[in-house]
Amino acid sequence: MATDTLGHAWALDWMERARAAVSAERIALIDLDRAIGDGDHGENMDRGFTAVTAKLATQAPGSPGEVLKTAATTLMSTVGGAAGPLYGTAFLRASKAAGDAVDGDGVVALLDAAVEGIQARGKAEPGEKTMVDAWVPAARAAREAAADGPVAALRAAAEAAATGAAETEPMVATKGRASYLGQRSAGHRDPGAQSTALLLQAAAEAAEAQ
Amino acid sequence: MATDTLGHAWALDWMERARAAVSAERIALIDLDRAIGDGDHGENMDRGFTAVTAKLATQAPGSPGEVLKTAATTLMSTVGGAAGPLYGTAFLRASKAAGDAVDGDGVVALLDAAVEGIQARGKAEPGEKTMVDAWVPAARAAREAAADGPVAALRAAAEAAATGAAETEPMVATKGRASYLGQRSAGHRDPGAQSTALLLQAAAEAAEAQ
Amino acid sequence: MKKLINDPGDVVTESVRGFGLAHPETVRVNEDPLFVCRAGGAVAGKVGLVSGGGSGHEPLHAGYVGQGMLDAAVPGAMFTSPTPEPVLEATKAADGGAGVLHIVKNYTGDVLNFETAAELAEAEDITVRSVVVADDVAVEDSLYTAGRRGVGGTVLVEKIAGAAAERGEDLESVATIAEQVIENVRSMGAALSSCTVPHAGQPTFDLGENEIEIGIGIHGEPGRERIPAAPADEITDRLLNPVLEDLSLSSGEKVLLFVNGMGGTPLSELYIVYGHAHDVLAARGVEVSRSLVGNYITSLEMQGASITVLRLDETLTELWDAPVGTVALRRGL
Amino acid sequence: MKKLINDPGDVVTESVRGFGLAHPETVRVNEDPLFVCRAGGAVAGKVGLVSGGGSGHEPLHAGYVGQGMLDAAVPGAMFTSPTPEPVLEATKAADGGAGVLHIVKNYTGDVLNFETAAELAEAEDITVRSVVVADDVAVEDSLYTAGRRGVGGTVLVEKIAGAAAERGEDLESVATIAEQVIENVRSMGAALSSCTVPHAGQPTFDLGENEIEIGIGIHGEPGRERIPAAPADEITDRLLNPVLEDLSLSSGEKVLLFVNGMGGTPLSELYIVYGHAHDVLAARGVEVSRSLVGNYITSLEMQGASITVLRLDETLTELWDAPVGTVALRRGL
Ligand SMILES: Nc1ncnc2c1ncn2[C@@H]1O[C@H](COP(=O)(O)OP(=O)(O)O)[C@@H](O)[C@H]1O
Ligand SMILES: Nc1ncnc2c1ncn2[C@@H]1O[C@H](COP(=O)(O)OP(=O)(O)O)[C@@H](O)[C@H]1O
Ligand SMILES: [Mg+2]
Ligand SMILES: [Mg+2]
Ligand SMILES: [Mg+2]
Ligand SMILES: [Mg+2]
Repeated sequence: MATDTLGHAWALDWMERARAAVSAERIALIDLDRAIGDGDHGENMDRGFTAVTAKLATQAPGSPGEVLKTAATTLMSTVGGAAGPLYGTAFLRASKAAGDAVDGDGVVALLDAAVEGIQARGKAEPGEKTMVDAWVPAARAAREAAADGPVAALRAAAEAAATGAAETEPMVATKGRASYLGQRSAGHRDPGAQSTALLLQAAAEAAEAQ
Repeated sequence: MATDTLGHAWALDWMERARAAVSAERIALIDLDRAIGDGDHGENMDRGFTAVTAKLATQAPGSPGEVLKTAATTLMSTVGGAAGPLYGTAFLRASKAAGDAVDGDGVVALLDAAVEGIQARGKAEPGEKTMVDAWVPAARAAREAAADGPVAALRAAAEAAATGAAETEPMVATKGRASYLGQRSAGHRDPGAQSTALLLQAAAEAAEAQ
Repeated sequence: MKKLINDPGDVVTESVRGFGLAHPETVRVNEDPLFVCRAGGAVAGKVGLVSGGGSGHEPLHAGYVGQGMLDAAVPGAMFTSPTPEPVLEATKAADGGAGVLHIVKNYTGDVLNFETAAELAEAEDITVRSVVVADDVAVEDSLYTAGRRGVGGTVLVEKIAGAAAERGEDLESVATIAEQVIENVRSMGAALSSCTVPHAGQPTFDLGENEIEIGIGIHGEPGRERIPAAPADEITDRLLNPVLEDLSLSSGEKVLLFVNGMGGTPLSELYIVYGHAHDVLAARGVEVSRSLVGNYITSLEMQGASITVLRLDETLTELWDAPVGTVALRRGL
Repeated sequence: MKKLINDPGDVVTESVRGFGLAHPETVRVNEDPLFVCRAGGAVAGKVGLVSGGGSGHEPLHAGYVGQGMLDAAVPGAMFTSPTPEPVLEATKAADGGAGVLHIVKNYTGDVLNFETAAELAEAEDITVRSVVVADDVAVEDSLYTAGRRGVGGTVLVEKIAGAAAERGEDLESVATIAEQVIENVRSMGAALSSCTVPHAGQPTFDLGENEIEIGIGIHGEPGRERIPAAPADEITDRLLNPVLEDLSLSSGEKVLLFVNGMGGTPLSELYIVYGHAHDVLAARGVEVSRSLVGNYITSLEMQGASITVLRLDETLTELWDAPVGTVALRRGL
């Protein structure tokens, strides 16, 4: 049977895997952003998650909530651009939802809170070719898998995020920098949706490794 | 037998052929100057000789001296750069030497005067990789052929100038812009020597056509 | 990529440091968090002006810190808006007790980060007003975009609002002046070549040997359309016409005409554009009564230019003419 | 070649015309022959200052016409020194009865054409003195070259001699000041990419993806050596060291440090160079007491920078600080 709840070890491992993933995909994210934005998304995310794990290394957080709160404030103060406040808010809201331990429903609560935070700040709806297009299906998929526990929920979320990111390719952007391109934004994957897929894949892998 | 003396018709035809030659070789001269200078020699010469023939079209010069004087002042006031004052002075002195008609010795006098003018202004000696390396052998060759008349003298001068221009290739420049290159100027033909060869070729062709 | 840089990660800090060393009589650089303020600090009783955004648009914004213009500027990472913290600290450094105006260019990142900083500043009892510059007519201002980008008009907002603050107007009135400029300024740009972000290492976009991008943003965001290379007069028309349409200028009105270089275009070319734009305006009966030509808001080494037109009235003209003593714009001081 | 130009043959005239339209309060453009003079014309009783040379180095020289600097500038064809006639006419337009100083950059063409113009002016009873700027240490000053080129130092000569003339010194003393600057200023530049002369249509030289030309001239004349791409600090050392050696500065001396962009390099990179150059000078005990950073003498769209160092004494410092009111350099006016 899968793990029943995920604690701070999971959250720490998530952040470490997120850092590694973003760092490995730095150039790929830059290239996606060069195509429909300004070419900095990989650099921004890499800088942010490097800072997150460095910060966490100086602390001894006792709960997933604490880990995610540190991640939130660090991202907020190091990423900049559009992604900084959006991911910062997502993780801040998620940290409150996460609390001390995360079960299947906890994963749903965490992802729902993240989506709410992103939409509260960025005002984007699904279909506008932003990170929302990865987060929204992820939260929905998690809800459907929640009964199978947090690991299954995160795995489902990760897969839905990956699909969601891929599905941004044909979309025409109407939010963020890519919206300046109008029709010409179609045919390129949204960098923020792609980084979301990486982050949720890291969360699932960390859960599976618990 | 060859023509004994050359008059204003020759001089006018010379200028027209010079214009055509410089215009046809504009890019080639620019390319030579790009290699060891600043890439403007073809443009400068083209501008200058276009102005010379335009100016002559408004006048009715009665002697080679008058034609060359108009050429001199027009070159002086339209070419600019190093070539402008040098060719301007060359033609000004040549115009005085040319007078009303040019025989074999007249060709020698004309070329000698041009060489003196160029050296008075530019202080270059043969071997410094400048137009002097085309003019000096041209004047020498004309002297040797002078007894055969002006056409032969100009033909000899043209051929010597062409050889002289080719011989600038291995030289290391010590005057003009190419001197900044030092040793790296070797291996490229001097643009001013090349334009001199074109001008004297035009002079010979015009003489042959009389 | 060939650049006069050391480590791509150090470009912004090393550059801002050099800027501080070169101009100690005008600015002071705060290294952590990174912001630039006036050498003398905040002016007591004066409304403070703060702007900022991603780096790579130099001399914007740090070049406009000084008497008659900004009190502080916040350079973010390359093409990346700064985070709230340095904006907050710059806001504190700019506050002379009369409140602070944030001049924000309309990009999602800038808006979000400045918004947070303003909240944080309010929490520390500093009154903050924000204006958002959105002058780029290349972007349709509609439901289908993040709204018009802030480009060349930003420089004019900073100068004119700066002059209003300097002559002692209060926060409300400085903000009103800034809004008036924003309402009356429009811009559009074209790129002949891409810029290369140092950490990306390759050009942001690829333009063919004979292609021009019309409606380019200042971050190398692609523009409205890609056209074959054309004479300067035609490119100028393509930039100026949408600007004039949007401003709906009438004959007899006065404008400031600002031709801006994107960083890699020779000044001589900007003056060719200026000359034709001037002729087009004159033909419409519009009087160009003030001008600005040069590299004032750039996109690294991008080749290209933008045209900005500001409708002038007496107040704006007077404020434009007021003395200014910054590194990049100086007159009467 | 992509440029914001119309016909390549019209670049200079169209550009200078635009310049005149943009800055009527500072300059007046004479179209035939082409020169630029102060809007108000010659100043009675003041020594007139005239400079000029090939175009393509903007804002040099026309950008330096105005109070406290030049009285007239003569733009030649692209990279081609002007002919004597416009120099003569500019000299007449600059003559306020106290004689005229010609500031000539040391290139065969400039020297010859200005020489002739000076003779012609003397024939019209205008006293002319000429100084020749030759500050480029990349060129060995020897029998084997046309002598050192005039580069960045020219801007400083024009500013400082201009201030001397403005405060009423006579021709002899203005020329002496100019000579003092010339003796104490040295420069060297590097190119990361070539420029493209409009009428040539292709780059003046080819640099490999990873090559830098050290000791480049401002017309794209090749330099001292070609080296592999290197960090900014190393390039700065390679430019600065020969300059310092040639000037043989001692600890305790004061200098003006001028980092100039060749036209296509972002300002942010110039400040990186400035920062390191400043550190190197400080480490040698040399005090950088004045600075200038920006695109002041360019080579069309060339990427690269030059470093100029001027040894300062009290007189030169005072003259440097004096008010100046030109399009490209303005302070206190
Ligand atoms: N309004 C928004 N709502 C949600 N996500 C957004 C919004 N605007 C931008 N994004 C996301 O941010 C990503 C870009 O981030 P980044 O490149 O780091 O910032 P910037 O656009 O400021 O350069 C986009 O790919 C998109 O997913
Ligand atoms: N001192 C000199 N004496 C003779 N010829 C010279 C001298 N300096 C330059 N030249 C000639 O001038 C040519 C360059 O002319 P041009 O390119 O028109 O002028 P610039 O060098 O000013 O760009 C050189 O190729 C050389 O033949
Ligand atoms: Mg981006
Ligand atoms: Mg040349
Ligand atoms: Mg960005
Ligand atoms: Mg030349």
